[in-house]
Amino acid sequence: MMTTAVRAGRQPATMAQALRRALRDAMADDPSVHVLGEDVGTLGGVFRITDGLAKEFGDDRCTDTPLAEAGILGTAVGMAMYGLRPVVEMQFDAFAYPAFEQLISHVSRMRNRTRGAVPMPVTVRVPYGGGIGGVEHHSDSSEAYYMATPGLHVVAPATVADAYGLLRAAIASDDPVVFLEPKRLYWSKDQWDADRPEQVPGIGRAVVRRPGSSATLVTYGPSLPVCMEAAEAAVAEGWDLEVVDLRSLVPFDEETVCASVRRTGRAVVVHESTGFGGPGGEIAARITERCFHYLEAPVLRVAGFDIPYPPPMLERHHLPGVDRVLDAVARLQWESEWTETNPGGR
Amino acid sequence: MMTTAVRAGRQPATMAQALRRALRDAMADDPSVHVLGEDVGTLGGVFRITDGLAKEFGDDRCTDTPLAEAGILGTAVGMAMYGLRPVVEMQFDAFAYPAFEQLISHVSRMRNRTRGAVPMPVTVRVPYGGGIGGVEHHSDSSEAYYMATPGLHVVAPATVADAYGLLRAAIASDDPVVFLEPKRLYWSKDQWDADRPEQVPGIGRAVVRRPGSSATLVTYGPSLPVCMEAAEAAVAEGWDLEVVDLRSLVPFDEETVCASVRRTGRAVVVHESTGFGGPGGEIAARITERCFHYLEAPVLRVAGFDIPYPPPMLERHHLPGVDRVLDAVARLQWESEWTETNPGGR
Amino acid sequence: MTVLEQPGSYRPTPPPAWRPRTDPAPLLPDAEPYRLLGTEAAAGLDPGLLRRLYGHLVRGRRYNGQATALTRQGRLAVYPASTGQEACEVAAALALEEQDWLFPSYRDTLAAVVRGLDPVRALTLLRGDWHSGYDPHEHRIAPLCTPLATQLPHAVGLAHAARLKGDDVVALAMVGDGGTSEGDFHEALNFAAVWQAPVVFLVVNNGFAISVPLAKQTAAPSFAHKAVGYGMPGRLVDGNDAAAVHQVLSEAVRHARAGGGPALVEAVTYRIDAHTNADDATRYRTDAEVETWRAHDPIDLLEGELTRRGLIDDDGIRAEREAAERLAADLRERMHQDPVLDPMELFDHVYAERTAQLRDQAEMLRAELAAAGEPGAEQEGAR
Amino acid sequence: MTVLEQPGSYRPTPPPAWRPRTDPAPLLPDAEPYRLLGTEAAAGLDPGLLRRLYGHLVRGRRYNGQATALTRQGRLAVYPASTGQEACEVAAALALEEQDWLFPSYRDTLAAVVRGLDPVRALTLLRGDWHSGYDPHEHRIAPLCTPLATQLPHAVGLAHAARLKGDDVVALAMVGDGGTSEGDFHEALNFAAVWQAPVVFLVVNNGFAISVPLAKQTAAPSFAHKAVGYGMPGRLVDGNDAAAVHQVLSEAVRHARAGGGPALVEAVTYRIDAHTNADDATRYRTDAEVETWRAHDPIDLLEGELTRRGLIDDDGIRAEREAAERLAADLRERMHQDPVLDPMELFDHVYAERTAQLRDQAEMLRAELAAAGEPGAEQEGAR
Ligand SMILES: Cc1ncc(C[n+]2csc(CCOP(=O)(O)OP(=O)(O)O)c2C)c(N)n1
Ligand SMILES: Cc1ncc(C[n+]2csc(CCOP(=O)(O)OP(=O)(O)O)c2C)c(N)n1
Ligand SMILES: [Mg+2]
Ligand SMILES: [Mg+2]
Repeated sequence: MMTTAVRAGRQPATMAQALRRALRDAMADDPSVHVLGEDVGTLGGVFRITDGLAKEFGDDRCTDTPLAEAGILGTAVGMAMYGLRPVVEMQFDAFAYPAFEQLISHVSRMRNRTRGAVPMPVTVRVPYGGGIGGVEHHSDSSEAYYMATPGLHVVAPATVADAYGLLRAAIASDDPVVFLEPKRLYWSKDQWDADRPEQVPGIGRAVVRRPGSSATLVTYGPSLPVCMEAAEAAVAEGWDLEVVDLRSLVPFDEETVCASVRRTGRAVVVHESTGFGGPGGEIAARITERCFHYLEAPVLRVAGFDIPYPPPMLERHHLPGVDRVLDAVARLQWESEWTETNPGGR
Repeated sequence: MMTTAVRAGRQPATMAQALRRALRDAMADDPSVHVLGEDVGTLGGVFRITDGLAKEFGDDRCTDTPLAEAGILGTAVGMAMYGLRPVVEMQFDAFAYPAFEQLISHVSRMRNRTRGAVPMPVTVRVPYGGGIGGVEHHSDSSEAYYMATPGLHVVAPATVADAYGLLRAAIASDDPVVFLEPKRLYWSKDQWDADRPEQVPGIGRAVVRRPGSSATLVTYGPSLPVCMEAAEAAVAEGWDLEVVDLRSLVPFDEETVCASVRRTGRAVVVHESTGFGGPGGEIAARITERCFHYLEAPVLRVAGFDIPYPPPMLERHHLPGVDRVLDAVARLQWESEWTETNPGGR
Repeated sequence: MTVLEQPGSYRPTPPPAWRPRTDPAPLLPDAEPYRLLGTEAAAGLDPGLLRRLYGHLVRGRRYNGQATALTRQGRLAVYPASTGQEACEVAAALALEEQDWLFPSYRDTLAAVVRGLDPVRALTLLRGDWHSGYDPHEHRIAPLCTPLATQLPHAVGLAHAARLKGDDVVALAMVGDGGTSEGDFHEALNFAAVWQAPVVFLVVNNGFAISVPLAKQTAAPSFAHKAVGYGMPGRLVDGNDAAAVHQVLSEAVRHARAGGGPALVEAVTYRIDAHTNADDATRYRTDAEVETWRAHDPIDLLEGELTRRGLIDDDGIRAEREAAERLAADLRERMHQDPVLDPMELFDHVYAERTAQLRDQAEMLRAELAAAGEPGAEQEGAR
Repeated sequence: MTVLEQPGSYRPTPPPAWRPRTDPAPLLPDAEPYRLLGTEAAAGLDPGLLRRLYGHLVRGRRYNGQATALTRQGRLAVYPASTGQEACEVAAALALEEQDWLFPSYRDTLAAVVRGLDPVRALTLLRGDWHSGYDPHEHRIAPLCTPLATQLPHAVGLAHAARLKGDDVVALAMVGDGGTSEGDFHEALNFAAVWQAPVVFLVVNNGFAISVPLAKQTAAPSFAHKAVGYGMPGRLVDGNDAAAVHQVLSEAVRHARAGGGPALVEAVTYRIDAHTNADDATRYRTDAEVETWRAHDPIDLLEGELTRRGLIDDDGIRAEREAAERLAADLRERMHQDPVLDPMELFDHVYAERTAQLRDQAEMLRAELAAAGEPGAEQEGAR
């Protein structure tokens, strides 16, 4: 069982291991936590995140369901009504779509509908994003749909420690959480002590991953490593970039983001999801509303193209990479250009 | 039959009448146009938009389907594959959610998947928005979901003439169009000649509904009348507001919007959908990216609250009204405040 | 296409994974809807039960009438009456024990009221006051559900959860003939059967989904015939025969409670009123059809049985009608009081805690209300 | 819960709208899967057909093996083999006429190939080259469908459209045992039955949905028993008996073509390989189980029949195997050629015309490609 592969003390651990450990610990701590989904039992999930849970806690706590996403989420609603804390696995991002009606019309609204009498402590785990060479429907980024649905929390960890801490927080939350797991970070490693997981300050708090002064990169999930790499590469260009990891899209931590942008005066929002109508619009608009007079340049966005996710052989052209981030930073109207492009000034 | 109630010459006509006429004319002109949905036949739809079509064209052209939205849209996909032009009616905005998988995974992607070999000339008519005293699930505004889905066109008429022209254009389009019909404008009237409908310049062109110089209100669908009223009221405050009606969210007419904002230097985006993650984020971010150095103030948004649509008795508090629009305009940092709120200048 | 059973010399082994998983025969419904009233079997029925059913039917009919009247007076945004279908509503509520759960559709306010919910609170949604006017846990009644068939998986999940906890709880979920066409109906029944969850699905087949008649909704011999396809028993019952519906549902509930798994019951009835007050039923059906069903009215059927067996007399009937009038008067009166709504509550239940964004928005609304001198503004400070 | 038929003195009129809509009996499948090979009925089968089926089975098996091998060589992103299920794949393709349509799931490349699609193009999706590698209209094969069961309503819509146009077209749609649990399965069957659309639904029941066995997927006696709940015939067939599957499907196709409406066929088979090359089947099933199914191999069954009846000899068998090797060699060779992809095409098929935004994005990518000296940049000017 891979869970036990994480030994004592700080060791290299993958995000997948941390997620598995979070599920295990949550189930051990609270008998009302139930895992359900397609292939989560015997197989341990196609990404093996639920590996060993059925063995340790039994089929009733970690259940292979029939193959029907609306049914999975819909029954989870009923289980939550009866006081359980269902953790639902959607096998891939795009296969959550059949469950949208249950998600929008019930999971996100049941608390509001019943004036708080029926909360929905449901966690919906969604392996999301691309970069894994997956064929069609296996690489979607659908966070924009979730963000646009009041009543849902939307979380996307980017580090091993956050994967553990945020998943524990999501399961403990009395509100429904869409928990986006960046597929291509599943096997990324960090030094991590499984027995003393770092404290993560709950859902809704962004974090500055790299302090900097020239401009702020605002990002989350699978794009964090890209931004960190870009920030390192930018040093050679003379830019000292700050990187903010949102960690949760809802609640959105305006304070941390705006504090950073007010300091740097420039910002680029980076994500993998399509640009048009994607999460970056909200983020950029919000930063602009709050920080307008601190901005030296418009908040730019680096995102996936406005196209259906491409086939594996072309995905590298679609995914925002270090170069595109640096190109955007270069377009942030640094001193020399400023006067050129805006001759009349303001 | 209400269709014939629209007599020759310019007469007061409702948006509902214009929509019905558009369907009728499209069906008469092109035998491959088929209407399908719940109660669209004998009853003529719960809003009577399809009234008379089954009688005139037969049950096979205007079909009462079983009650299953994914089934309706999914069979429409198959019909389109065989060369028909299905026009699907979703009974209310929220009842389109069961069809999301078909919409996202197939309707929006079939052309791309097949390298253009299988286009999807499907029109999905969605009575949308609130303000009609509807109980839960009858007043949603879900355009953000559609906007975030590449491959779909997203259209929302705000006038009687546009309702006709844009619906004709939607049905004629070889691409799928989500056609958002503002429920509370169904019975709004305009002078309109059913036999000589004004030409509407296809999908993807915004229009300036009211020229002005002080600031631009960017809006669409049910919020257009609100903005027009606000613009009139603003005259008393000494503001001469320009009102841009987007008409389609996808394709987005950047040119018209940005030309206006560059002229006025200030903008407020107004819509009924929730603010956070809603359409306004994209619009505001895009305007800012393109017009930053022309902006005297951040682009502001006036939107529904970030809550599930409220019960009828409270909806007036939720819906963006004239006062909120004017309040936002007032916050656009007019001369006097400018120096106050931004003492250091830039 | 018949199976030819003629073993040859090297007849292949049968596919090893193949075994008929369940015997289909007992899962299939009878060809005709089950009836009790007017049959000799009715003689064995508990008179007390029949009287209770009757009282509820009479009050239920009056309730439907009064609620419809309230829509005309603008006191209700909309009302989907169950007039003519009261036997299903009443029997569904009475078939359950105290600890069980009812999952009603938007048409089933009456079932909720019969189960004990205050009639005024049951109408909260339809009044436009708040989305649901009651705490579902109080009477174990899920919120009246508008998106069709979506309540069915909830019932399955709840019943399954209760079973896992070892609790003695059965869930009964109601859905219309139209609702059976939705994918959620299918998924719910399948989950219930695979999990052997203690759920009873009641299809209230009233012949129409708004304007769409049965023949455009299904080509099946009956909805009850769907059950075999999930591996659960399907039963067909005359939905206007309150005694029969009650008996069939009670048996299904008992069966589920005993660990026998889910069942599907189709009750054949008719919607006497329009879909809602906003609907014009003359567009899609004839008065003559309505009349044939009036001749098979659930109240008349039961009243006939009671009268014939001397279980009720004119006084008894009058007493029930008077009770119904009192209920209606009370409803009328209480519904004429304007509900007091606090607009600031709009921000209170979106999440357990308001987000920063919702706090800002609440502050804006509070300021607007204060400026307009409207209520809501003053309470807000205390939050 | 039996229907008691004891008319009393005032027996209520039956609910007028109630009439058993269809006779359920002929819609129900037999208890055992239908078989032909090894039975005396097989003697009546056309030798030519049996030889054709056999050739396809042998080539199909080799095709599955070769494609799986290509995944190991990094030439295919993933391959869901139909090894062991070839009888279903082959029979589905051969049961259709030229003008008919096939709606395959992601596992059914073989059916598409048997229907005439170039094997390399059939693998385009799985190779990661483009989402679909063929024009569906060319061979009337819908794109291989990944989201489970979503292709079923497409088949219904297409068949319905063709019927409305008066065209002689039947659609055959394939779905797995797991896929039957999805709401789209239910909605598609219901639409097909209500519209009497000429569609044949083939459930390829291979015992598993990835790791999930049948018992966790359904409690039904069989999937074929679902048919009665929609009002269409349900048939159960041994999915490893190519002759039986072909006969049952052909009859269903004929029936649909003649205006008899849709049918549901369940073929009982087994997935010999793992779910895909990426799957580890030892985690959820035993080798012993696989072995029992190997003993019921579709190729062996048909080869036995052919041999026994003297319709093939060792030379004939060798010839088929050689043809299969040639196919494999050709596939191997052509798949080792790198496909030429134009990244600029990413913007070409999102809409009939690029939007302004897509033009900007294309321009950006073109500039990037030009800067990197990558192909794609130069063509763009011409667009
Ligand atoms: C998912 C969904 N689609 C559409 C509707 C709109 N709608 C409300 S009631 C109704 C008809 C329901 O018919 P049926 O299930 O037979 O119930 P009945 O009204 O007869 O009680 C429809 C189409 C809805 N509420 N939910
Ligand atoms: C809607 C949807 N949910 C989940 C998946 C992921 N998935 C791919 S194949 C598969 C199992 C399918 O089993 P079955 O239908 O029996 O077909 P088989 O693989 O056995 O041919 C799953 C869960 C999917 N493709 N689509
Ligand atoms: Mg009904
Ligand atoms: Mg399978």
